[in-house]
Parts: sequence; C-alpha cells; structure tokens
Amino acid sequence: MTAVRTYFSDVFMGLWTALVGMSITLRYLFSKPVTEMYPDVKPRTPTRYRGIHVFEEEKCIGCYVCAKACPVDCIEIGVVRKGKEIKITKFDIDYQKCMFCDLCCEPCPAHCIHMGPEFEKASFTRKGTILQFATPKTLTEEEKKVEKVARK
Amino acid sequence: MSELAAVLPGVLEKAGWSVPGGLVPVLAMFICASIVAAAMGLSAAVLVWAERKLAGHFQCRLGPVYVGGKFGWLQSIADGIKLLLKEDIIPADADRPLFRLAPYLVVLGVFLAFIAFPVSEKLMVADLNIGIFFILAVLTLEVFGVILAGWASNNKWALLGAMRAAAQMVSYEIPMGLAILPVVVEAQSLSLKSIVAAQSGGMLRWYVFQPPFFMGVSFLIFFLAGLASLKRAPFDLPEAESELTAGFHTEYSGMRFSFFFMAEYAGMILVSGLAAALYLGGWHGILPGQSGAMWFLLKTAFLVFVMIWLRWTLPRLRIDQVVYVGWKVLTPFVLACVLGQALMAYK
Amino acid sequence: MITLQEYLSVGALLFTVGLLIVLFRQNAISILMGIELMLNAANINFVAFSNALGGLTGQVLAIFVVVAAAAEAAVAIAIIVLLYQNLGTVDVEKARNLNG
Amino acid sequence: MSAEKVAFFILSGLTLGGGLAILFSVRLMRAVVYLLVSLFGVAGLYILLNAEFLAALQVLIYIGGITILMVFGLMLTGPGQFVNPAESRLKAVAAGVSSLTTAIVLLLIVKKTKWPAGTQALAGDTTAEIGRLLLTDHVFAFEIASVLLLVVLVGVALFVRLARDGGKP
Repeated sequence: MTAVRTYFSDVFMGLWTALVGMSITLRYLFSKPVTEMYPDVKPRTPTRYRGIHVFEEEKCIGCYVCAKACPVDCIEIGVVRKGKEIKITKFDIDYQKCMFCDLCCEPCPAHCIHMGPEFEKASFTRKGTILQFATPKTLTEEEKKVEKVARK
Repeated sequence: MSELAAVLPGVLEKAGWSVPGGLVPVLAMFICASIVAAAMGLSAAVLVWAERKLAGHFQCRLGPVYVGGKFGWLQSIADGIKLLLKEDIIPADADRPLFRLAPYLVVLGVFLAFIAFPVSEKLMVADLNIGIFFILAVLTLEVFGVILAGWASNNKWALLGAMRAAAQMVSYEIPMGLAILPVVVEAQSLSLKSIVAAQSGGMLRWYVFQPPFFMGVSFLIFFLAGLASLKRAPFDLPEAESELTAGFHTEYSGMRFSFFFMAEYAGMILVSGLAAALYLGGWHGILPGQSGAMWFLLKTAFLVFVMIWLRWTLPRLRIDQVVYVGWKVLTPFVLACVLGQALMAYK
Repeated sequence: MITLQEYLSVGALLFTVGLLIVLFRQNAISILMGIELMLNAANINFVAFSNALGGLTGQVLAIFVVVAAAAEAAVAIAIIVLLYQNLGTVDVEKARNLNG
Repeated sequence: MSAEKVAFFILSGLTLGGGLAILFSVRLMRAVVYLLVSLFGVAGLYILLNAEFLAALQVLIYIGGITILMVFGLMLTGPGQFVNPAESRLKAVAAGVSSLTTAIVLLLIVKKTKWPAGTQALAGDTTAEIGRLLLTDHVFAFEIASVLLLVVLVGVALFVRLARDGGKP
C-alpha cells in the first residue's frame, strides 16, 4: 500500500513542484531586468573601488615607499633630486602584474597615490599595459647623472 | 484547398492569365504548399526571437537589444542570414546521401502535418476525415529523420543523441496517441474540423472543462507528451549540451542545421495548435457565438508561451526518468482517462 | 480508372521482390525486410479487392496483417539481437547450431 | 492519361524500385531507407484505393515503428553487420530462377482469372465504418490481435532480460 501511496504522492509532488517553479519564474518575468548596458552606459563604480591608480605628481616626494610596499614589484620610479627640488622622471605601473591590492597607497607619506574609479585600460600589446603616470620631461646631462631609478 | 481551387479560376480570369482547367488543382496545391512553407519559416523566425526575449526576461536579463532597434526584432533575421551564409560542412567519414537526406525528412514530417492544421473554419489546407490520425502518422517521419541524422554523422555524440531521441519519441507517441482518444470518443470523429465544431458555444463547452475532467487530464498528458516528442525542455536530453554537445545535429551546420531548427519551432506551433483545437475549442471564443482565426492563434500563442516558460523553469530530466515518466506515469493515467471517457460515452 | 488487375500485378511483383530478397540475402535483418515487403504485397491485394468489391472487410483484414507484422518484427529483431550476442553474427548461413 | 494513372505509375514505381534497391544495396542502413521509400509507395497506393485510414496506419506502424525497430536492430548487432555478406553465385541463380517462376505464375494467374468486374468504388467516411466493423463483425479477431500484442510485449521483454542476465531465466 505504501508503494501505491508513494507513487501517487510522487506524481502529485512532481506537478506541484513544477507549478511552484513556474510561479517563481513568472515573478521574475515581470521584475526589472538587472542588465547593465555596459559599452553604451558606463556603470558607476563604488567610492572605494580599486581601479587604475590616480597619481598626483606634484605631491610626490620620490621616497620609493610605494614601490617597496608592492608585493609584486610592479611600480618603477625615477627621481632626480637637486637640493630641495624633486623631479619625478618616471612613475610606471605594470598592470600585467598589479593585483589592485591597495598596499602601495597606504604607506605613502605624501598621500600622492590612490586607487581610482577607472577600469577600462585594456590593451592589445604587452607594452600597452605599462602605464606611465609621470609627465614626460627632458633631462639635462647633469640631471641624467643624478637620476636614480628604483624598483624596490 | 478545395475553396481555393473553386475561387482560383475566377481570379485567374480577372488577372488575364489562361490556365488549362486540369492544372487549377495543381496550382492550388502549389499555392497552399508555399503558404504553409512560408508560414513555417516565418513562425520559426518569430519564435526564435520570442524565445530569446522571454528567456532573457525570465532570468532578469533583457535578451537581444541591439539588432534592429530597442527590442532586437531583427535578431532572428540576422541569425537566418548568418545560417544561410555559413559553410555547409559534411564530415569526411559521414554517409553523404543519408546525411543530406535526414534534415529534409525531419522537415517533411512537420510540413505534411500542417496539411490538416485547423486555423479556422475556412483556413485549413484540407479537412481530412482521418485528420488527427494523419498528423500523428506523418510526425513519425521526424523520428526517422533524427535517427538517420545521428547515424549518418558518424559521430558518437550524434549517435547517442539520436538513440535517446528515438527511444524518447517512440515511447511518448503512445501516451500522445491515447490522449487523443477521449476527445475522439466524445466527438465521434477523427476530422479536426468536426472535433472543433463539437466544442462551439462558449468556454464551458471546451473539452478541457468537461466534467469529470478525463479530457482535462488527457490535455495535460497530450501537452507533456508533445513536449517530449519535440525534444524540448525538460525532455531535451537528446540534445543535452553538457553531455552530447548538440545531440543528433552535432555535425550539421548552415542551412541543414537551420532545417532541424525550423522543424523544432514549427513543431512547437503544431503541438500547441493541436492541443488548442482538440481541447481548447479551436477557433471558438470564450463567449458563445465568438469565433475566428484570431482565437485559435491566441490559444496557440499562449500554449507556445507555456512551453517557453517551462523550458526556462525546469532542469533537464535523466534518461531513466524520462522513460519512467512516459511508461509508468503518463501511460497508466491516460489509459484510465480513455476508460473513464468510454464508460461516460456508454451511459 | 485503374483496374483491379493492375493493382494485383503490382502486388504480385512486390511479392516477388520480397521473395527474391528473402532467398538471396543472408543477413537476417535483410530477410526481415523482404518478409515485410511480402506482407505489404498481400495487403495491397486485400485493399484492392476491398475497393473493387465495395466492402470494407479487406481493409479490416489488412489492419490485422499490419498488427501481425508489427508483432513479428518486434520478436524477430529481439531474436536477431540475441543471435548476435550468442554467435557474434547475424548471417543466417552461420546459425546452424540446431541442425541435426 | 489521367492524373490518377500518373500517380499510380509513380507510386508503384516507388514501391517496386524501393524493393529492388533493397536487393542490390550493399549497406544495410541505406537498405532501410529504401524500405521506407517502398512502404511510402504502398501507403500512396492505399490512398488511391480510397483507404486513407489504412494509409495513415501504414505510415504510423511501418515507418514510425518497424523501420525504426530495424535501425535499432542494426545498431545493436555491431558494426560488422552494416554490410551485407557476400553471396555465392549458385544461390543467386537459384533465387533468381525461383522468384522469376513465381512472378510469371502469379502474373499469369492475375491475367487469366476472370475477376468480378463490379467496380463500385468506396466512397464517403470509411473510417467510421472500419471502426464499427472492428467492434462488431471482427471483434473476436480484434481481441486475438490485442492478446497477440500483449504476448509479444511480454515475450520481447523476457528475451531482453535473458540476454542481460546471461541466458538464465
């Protein structure tokens, strides 16, 4: 007798669960789609989003702390010091390596590097993934001698 | 068709074309065939778009939006052009003639079935006196086409898919055929025209709502068995992507693939339309006195919507579950319905 | 108008073709096809007579023949599959185990 | 020549041509397709003979059932069986001679016999009449046929079980 009862209850449950599932999908049919129309409408990133870095060159003191803090060695800095004057000749970040961990921004004493909202910097070449943040400068012979390029 | 053949000579005379009298029925036949073929292709295109759009919204997505304006209505035409332009590949070790024959057989089965498709009192190609039986018979051609496609591809996934498809379609033909019997017993005819005509006079005269609901249950069984014989979800395991790539049409591309595609979507319309005609009063409206092709198309569209809805709700069944449901659930239930309806008719 | 004799000739020729297949082929499945053709030839005759004489008994008989053919095909295929599993062949010339 | 005559010749050509193609085909899967063509021709002949119900039955049972069964049978009997084995010449001659004799005798019988000429063609809804006949005059044969089908169902299931359990019932 139990076998017969299980059979009929199985048939009933099969139909019932299908109906429950269909009611759920019907509800979704009339709910608002969550699709982001990405290339047409850019999504707003959250305030603490860790995107491509923002570098404020005039604040930078060329102390290499960020490059030292980087766990994957993706920051390369070139500095020319002449007395009190500091010239940042190079501030490259290799985004093939960067893992957006935010560890470079924390130790900076001058608060000159931050994680930004930007995320669209894909490139077709390996070179293209190395972003140069420092404004390009022409150096004199003397300056070239004192230029110190450091990775770590 | 007979009406068309009756009207045709007058129309031809007005147009100024002289056609010998013997050729008029042939011409009418050709016109009907091309109308059916055009309707099949067009409805497949519309349904592909509708299915994608609905699938999107069922999953909180948008579906196609880019091609042809806001609703992506040109999407299926773009798809059609893509399929036409695609290279038609025949595998080196395939059985070439059979490989070429299979898609035509599949389409032919569905195409022939549309001969007895009752859109409205006037809008049907031919009112055969074996109507519904004829449709069931020619639909079996599709099974043969599928199994031929799977075998001729010389590909293990195709063969597995074809074996599953054949086993499933053959076993679901039985509940499908038996589910029609209560209706035939009540209408005392196999002709679809008289079956629909027997349901006139408002919604309560439709066969689904006839107490004691033997025909309501058999409507459900007919619909489920129809889903299974169309190989649609949740019975789509002959083409289960996760295990068989694409089932029996793995090796097909381009136009030949689109033939299978067209047959599936035309089959959806066919099964929905048959269910509407057999159980939901065909071209009769909700209130007594209302009738017209619009009502039939509305009911068919609703049933097609339910098919799409089911597809995006339920997961795929296992092959043993499919066979279990066919032989151990649907068949006994439908036999009980036939017996009950026969006892009702005996009085 | 097609006469009864024409239908009967088609039936006779179809029967001959079926017989030829049965006698000529050694593959059990081919032989089964020949038998189906012979049954169909008989059916054509039944239906032709039914049409010519204006009665339906011939058609009813043909229905029974179709039913018997379906049953026979199912059993025959099952036997052939078993034969293959036991002997590794479906060549009827090789299945001689029951010869005296 | 009337349209009916043309249809008759095309259909009987399909029927006989399909049969002969089975005879000469080497690959068995193609032979099944030729069988399909032949059976389709027979169904067409039934329609010419005013037996629409039988034509639909022919398509349903033969094409939907028996040919598919044969395809399954082919697939279950291994790849070596897709090709017909070579036949001996003696056998071919013997088969040809005996079949030719049969054909000549049958055709002579068809030609010489005086068939009843009363060709009152069937008309109207034959389907209902067939249904009535099946459940009145031929009800006993009908029941026997259903018992036969039941026996076949059980018997084939038993066969398959025997094969699976290694020959032990």
